Amino acid sequence: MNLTTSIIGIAAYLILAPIAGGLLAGIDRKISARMQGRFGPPILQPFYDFFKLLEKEPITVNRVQDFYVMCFFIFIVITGCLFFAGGDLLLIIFSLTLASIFLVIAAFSSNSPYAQIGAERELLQMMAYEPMVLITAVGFYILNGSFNISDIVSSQVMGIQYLPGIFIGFVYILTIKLRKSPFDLSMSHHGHQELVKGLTTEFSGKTMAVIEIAHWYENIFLLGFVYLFFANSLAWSPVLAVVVCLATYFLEILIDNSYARMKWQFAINASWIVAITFGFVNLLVLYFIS
Amino acid sequence: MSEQWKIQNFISIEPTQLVDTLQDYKAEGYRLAQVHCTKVSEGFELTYSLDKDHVLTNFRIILPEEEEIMSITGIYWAAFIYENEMQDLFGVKFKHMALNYGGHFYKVSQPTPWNPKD
Amino acid sequence: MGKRTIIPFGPQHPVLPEPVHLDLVIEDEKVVEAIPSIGFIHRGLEKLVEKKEYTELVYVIERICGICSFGHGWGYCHTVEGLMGIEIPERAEYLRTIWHELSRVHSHLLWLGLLADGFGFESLFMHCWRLRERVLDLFEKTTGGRVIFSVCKVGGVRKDIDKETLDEMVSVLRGMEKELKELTETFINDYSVKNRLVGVGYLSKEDAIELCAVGPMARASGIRQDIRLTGNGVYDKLEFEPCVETAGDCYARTLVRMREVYQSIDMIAKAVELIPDGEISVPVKGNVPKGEFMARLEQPRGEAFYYSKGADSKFLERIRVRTPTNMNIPAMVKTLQGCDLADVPMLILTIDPCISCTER
Amino acid sequence: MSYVTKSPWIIHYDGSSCNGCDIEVLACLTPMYDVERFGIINTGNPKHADIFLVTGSVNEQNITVVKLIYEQMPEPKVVVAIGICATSGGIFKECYNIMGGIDTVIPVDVYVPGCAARPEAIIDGVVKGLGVLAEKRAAMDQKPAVAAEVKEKEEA
Amino acid sequence: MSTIIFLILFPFAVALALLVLKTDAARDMIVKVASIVIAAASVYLAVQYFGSGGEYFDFESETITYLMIGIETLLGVMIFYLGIKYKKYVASILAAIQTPVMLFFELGIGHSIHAANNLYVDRLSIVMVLIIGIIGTLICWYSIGYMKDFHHHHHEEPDRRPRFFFLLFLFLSAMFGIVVSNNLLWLYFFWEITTVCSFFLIGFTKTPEAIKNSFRALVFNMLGALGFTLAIVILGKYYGIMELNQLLAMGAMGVSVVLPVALLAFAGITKAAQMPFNSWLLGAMVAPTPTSALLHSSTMVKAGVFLIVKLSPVLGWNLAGVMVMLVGGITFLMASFAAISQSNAKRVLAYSTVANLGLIVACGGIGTYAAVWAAIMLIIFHAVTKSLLFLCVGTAEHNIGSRDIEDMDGLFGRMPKLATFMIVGIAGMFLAPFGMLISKWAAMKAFIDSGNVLLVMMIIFGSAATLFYWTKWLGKMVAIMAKQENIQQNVHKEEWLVLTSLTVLTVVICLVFPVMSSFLVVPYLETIYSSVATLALSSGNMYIMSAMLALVVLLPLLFYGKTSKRIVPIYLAGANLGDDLTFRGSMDKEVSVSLKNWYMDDYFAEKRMNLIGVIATVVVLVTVFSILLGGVL
Amino acid sequence: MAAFKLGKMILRSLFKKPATLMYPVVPRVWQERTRGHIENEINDCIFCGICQKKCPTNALVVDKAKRSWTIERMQCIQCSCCVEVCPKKCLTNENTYTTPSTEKVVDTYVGAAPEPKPVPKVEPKIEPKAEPEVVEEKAE
Repeated sequence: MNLTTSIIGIAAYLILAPIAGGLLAGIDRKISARMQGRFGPPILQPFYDFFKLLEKEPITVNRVQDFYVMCFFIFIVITGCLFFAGGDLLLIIFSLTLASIFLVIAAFSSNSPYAQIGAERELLQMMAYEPMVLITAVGFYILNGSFNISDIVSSQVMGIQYLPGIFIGFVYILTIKLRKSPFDLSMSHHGHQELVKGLTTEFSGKTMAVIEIAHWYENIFLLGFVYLFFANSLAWSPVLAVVVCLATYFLEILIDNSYARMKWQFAINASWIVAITFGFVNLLVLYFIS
Repeated sequence: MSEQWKIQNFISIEPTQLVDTLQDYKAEGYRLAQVHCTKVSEGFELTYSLDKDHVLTNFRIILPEEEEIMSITGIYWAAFIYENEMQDLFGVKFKHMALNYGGHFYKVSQPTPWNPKD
Repeated sequence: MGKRTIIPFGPQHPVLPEPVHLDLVIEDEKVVEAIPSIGFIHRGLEKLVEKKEYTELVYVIERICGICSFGHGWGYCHTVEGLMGIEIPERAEYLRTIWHELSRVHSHLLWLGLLADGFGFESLFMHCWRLRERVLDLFEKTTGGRVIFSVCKVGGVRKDIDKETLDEMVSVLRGMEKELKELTETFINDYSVKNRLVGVGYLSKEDAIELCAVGPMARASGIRQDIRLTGNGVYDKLEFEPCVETAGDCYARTLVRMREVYQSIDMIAKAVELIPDGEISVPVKGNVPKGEFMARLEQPRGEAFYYSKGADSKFLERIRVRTPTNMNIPAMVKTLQGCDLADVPMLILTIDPCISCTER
Repeated sequence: MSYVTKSPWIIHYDGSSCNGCDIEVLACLTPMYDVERFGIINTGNPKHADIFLVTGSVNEQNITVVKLIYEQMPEPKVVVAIGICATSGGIFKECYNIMGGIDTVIPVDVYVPGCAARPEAIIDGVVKGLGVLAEKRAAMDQKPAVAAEVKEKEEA
Repeated sequence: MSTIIFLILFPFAVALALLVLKTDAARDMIVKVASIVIAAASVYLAVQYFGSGGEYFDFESETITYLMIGIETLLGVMIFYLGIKYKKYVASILAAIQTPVMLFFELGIGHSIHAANNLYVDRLSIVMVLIIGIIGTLICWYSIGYMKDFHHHHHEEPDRRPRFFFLLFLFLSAMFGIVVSNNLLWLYFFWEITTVCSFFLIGFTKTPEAIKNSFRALVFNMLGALGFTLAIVILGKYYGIMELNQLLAMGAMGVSVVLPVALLAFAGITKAAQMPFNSWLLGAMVAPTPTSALLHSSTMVKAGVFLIVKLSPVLGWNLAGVMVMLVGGITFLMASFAAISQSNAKRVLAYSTVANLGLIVACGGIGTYAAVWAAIMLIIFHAVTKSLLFLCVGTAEHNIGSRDIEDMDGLFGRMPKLATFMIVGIAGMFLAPFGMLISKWAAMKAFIDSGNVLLVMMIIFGSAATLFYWTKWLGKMVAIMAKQENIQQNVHKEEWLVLTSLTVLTVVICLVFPVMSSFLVVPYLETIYSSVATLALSSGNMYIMSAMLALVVLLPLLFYGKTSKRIVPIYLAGANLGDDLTFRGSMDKEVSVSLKNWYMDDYFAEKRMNLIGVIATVVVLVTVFSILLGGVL
Repeated sequence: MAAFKLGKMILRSLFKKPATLMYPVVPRVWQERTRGHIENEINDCIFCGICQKKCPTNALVVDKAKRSWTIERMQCIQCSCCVEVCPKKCLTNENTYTTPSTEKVVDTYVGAAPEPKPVPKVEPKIEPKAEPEVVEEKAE
């Protein structure tokens, strides 16, 4: 991928991701509501929420948390930009980690009980999903000989053919990243949970709006990962990949609605077991055949 | 079986007998059903109800207002709720409570509203 | 203290529909110590005996709690009727029993929903409450209220239910059963639900006896204890066997309550078959004589306790209501120790706490 | 039109009520009434909430709690008192531990009558609250100037 | 060559002087001057040999040989005696075996082998000299103030500062010796001195625990030294060589040198505190903090990994290499897990050190171009960042009275400057634009390329654990607590100076690492690897990283702590009492909010992790050595 | 593994019409017995005051002299106690509830002077602001 396409990718991501992410969130809420036998909110509800949050009175619990949240947002966007510019997969993962850590730190900085426990749980979740994300990158690298996304999407092979285990593993941990039940431990989009709002307990107004929009950016970028599994040099593969992304998202909604929230022990056990059984075994097989 | 609910038996005992009696009954398999207090002219009228096989046995104690009574939390720990409640609302004094909220069980606008002191 | 985190849990907390407070001392997420504090709802309504006549008092007693409202009204009327020596008509007894069992269905469905919400299973919560609305519609149709019925009065009931409505009631409940099966199937067999319930908050039979647990809490620990067995209302004609489980954990408590929903539906159907025609109330006049009377009732949450003391006047001298939650709080405190923070909502919920009952 | 009215997030606190109104508030969230249609989410966290639904009256112990929750909510905010207990103390008005309706502690914007208040009434009440919310939001735009003036005066 | 000799002898001379001097002023003066001189000399050495990339020197003298033999024998006797005195007979036995063997060999076969070049300098040596010369002296400088406080805190004990500084400088001297010795006997000699220095410094406080731990360190290091001895004997007897470069050359020519290499690597493993020997480093944390910083994180343990990195060309896919990479990998994984369950800051740092050394060892074991690049980078970044962290903890300990992370509540309010330094240090250990992560990234890529899936999994899972324990500490640092009193004015000037320079160094080194890479590390690698592989980080990525770092540094400067928002109390479930620190608890009591981190003892209990690691590594070591010895016998 | 136990119901619900009543758009149909608010056929009222005496919440004020019957809407618990005790049966419990309001609604019904017939129809006396609400409700 040359510079022009990179710049187009970045620009498209910067502009379209929040719109797509917000819409996705709206559709998510609508579908969830329907699954629960309810009518549900308007599709544009997430945007209303976002603008509402911007209108609220600015309050904060200390002078620094906004800064950390801002950093979270900036690095999430940078991560997404690197991704859509066709950058290095490992760099992207590290950048994502950095961003997530800023969010955790923002919660820690408030020194408030529920935010703190939320932060601990978020950390635990990061520990749970990080291996699988890295394994995904390794899988692509072994397959394509490059960490560069531009090389991966233009390669001859379709990732899913050789990485089915890794794909399953990734979708599994995607549940954590998208904050869906059974793994919505650290913060939930629903009100009723033992941690009040977990991580985001102390954020409100504009700060919360920044977090929301960062999540939209993040979600789109995460679906980009799913896209990678199906994209190759064939012309029709992007279409298939997008369809699969949407199907995956639907699956996540379905999972969200048909599971109880699990405890952290389960989260870490399950994620690591999946990482080892699906991820590791897939990697072994890859080494074996390549 | 059917008419058990109509049985109303109240047995009067002395405050000093309470702990021994309850201990004996507990050994026989009675559970504590409830404790309550009524303010009467002689002081407090305490009722301890025990249940076994769906039959209630009520022990009635008349406690002069200034006297202390032995807590039964040593026998039935669950009684701490009743005793703290009576302590807060009536001003009944208990000795050796296993879990004493020290008057902060219910925060009420006036002390011992059931037995106003003025 | 080292690695201990101390956090306030409540009074305002999203998993607590009603305010209680716990000082939770946790290590990682393990609860080491939990000291409860209540009193956020204490109103002191028993003291209203001095201000309300015994016939009006029933409206106060009904509002001790909005979920077990009917039972409270019944229990209170029971004691006054006992004091005054009133025999109420049989049809009234039947109607009371039917409403009471219907309350149980509504209360248990409500609880199942809240439990599902407690472990973050939103859709299950929604579907439980969706079904519950049908029961509420029945209440609205028969009593005119959704949660507070105001149908019980000293001497009988205030409203009759005609034959068609009774039949409709049974058919609605039977219709519900099918969808209910799917929900209970989820509670019983779903992996994630079981993961959150099985083995959590274990209360042994010995502990349950020691801590004087009542109602579903006791029955889930293997104690055959159900005040309906004493034959109040028309329960002796309905032939039932209390639902008893032996596991003593949250899962068992869920099972007990779920089975009771079906059982209550059966009991209502049977009562509808047996209900005789006749008056629904007897006139009550005059003062309440001197004396005292104790009555008990199996509320959805367990054994509730009513006591009235008459003083030969329109005003009673003392009433006393001891609600099931009161007796289950010690068990809750006990089970809280050593559980996970994520289990705390579960444990608070499995005693099906009704704080406004407890504190009156 | 302000977005506040399109996404009112609520927080519910149970004063010393009988549970009747509480479960009706909860029922509003469930399929039959589904207030999420109006963008309402039950947040459970005062810092995220726009509308404060209080059921039950104020007693000695929860008076500070109600005050705190109200104070922790960012502007613009609206208080809806649900049920007659929250409005005036209701049937418990004469109890020794009841201080009265919510308006004895914090300003109430909308009263929802009923014992227990029906879900429909609660929805009506919240919708009415939205109007107040919009007004308050509009007032906020003028406020900073006022606030600055006050500050100057204080300093002077 | 004279610079080298100077670097070895000058610290030694200073050490002797410090042993004699008893006054504070004189000591301070000498330490400061000596530090500057040593740092300057090491920089001079770097400049001197930078262009040529190093050379070998045949500095030879019978006297020195005999002197060394004499000192070694003395040390052996002393250890034997101390072992008897403190009833640690294992140490005595080891000394009793090792010293005679060495003596016999050196006077016998060893004497007949002529070592052409006893000393050398190459770019790896330069890197190490710079680390020792700069980080080492900074730590010595820091010790001035620290030891005053330490003495103040432990005033019931006699003032042993002369001895402390003596050991510190003696150690520096020995360390320089290690990195420039080509003659294995010389290397062995300096190796032994570091062991003994470490032994005395761990037992510095002379508490029963300190003595126990010092002997543990001694025994484990002597086990390694025994391996070293055997390697020397085997090399001398069967290969007839005594020089490191010859050993490597033989390996490159295809001569099987697996057994001696494995033995040398074993020595390196013990010194680098790899499992199963990691417990000595944990025990060493009883020593005063500068000791921990200097010996047990940035330099002495680096001698172990230095040896392994040095040997890496002959490691790789042979038994010795597999042993090294597995031991390193397992150690990395298990030590990272174990760190999660620790709340004592020094122990967390210790486990992190063990883990990072494990990573370096694993890289060395793989022995490919990219892996060694990562290993060297790790050594550099780790030395700087870890010493910063250790010193920060030391300062915190003296000012808040605890080294427990949980007691660092609100440190940001109490000691903002120190907390900031610590945040930089912690971030430097695992976050994206900082050096450690860059090296880890490279290491990971090297692992993948080498085709060792197991090792890849270890680094992946280990990194996840690393993330957890660092971030929770970081969280403690950034937490803003209400009403904290600033107490940082009590800190010594020297400490601030050192901490500031280390912090700056941490950041600067990350900014200039591409330069370091291309001018120092890559040329070194080109001398040992004929083929030049592509590096993990393309230049584009390096630029992105640098840009990210700039962003991370600039953003706080621009926006940190600036807000016009109304500041409100935190959420305490409606039970606030108004000061953010207490809430109305049960029974109407005032309860303080206490927020502690997670330790997950059920999962990552230190004991269990150690046990698993020790068993796994022992199995690896025993298997490899039985195969090797079986092949020989 | 027993997973997706609720899956069937969820998927079915997804494609079925939601259970939501769409309340403000679709008006609620009340049951006959629904207890909404108390209405007084003021012309039949004899202002005996029994309802006031029996009302558990003291929401009623009857003034015989002014021939007014006042109800504090936000104090009434719809228990129908007054309806039951009313000797003239002029009180009824209508099935629509009092609409929420920004103020506490008090409705006063004033009976016409006793003698001259025919008596005018319901004439809710104006309590500022609250009045239109009452009228609106009746219109429904």
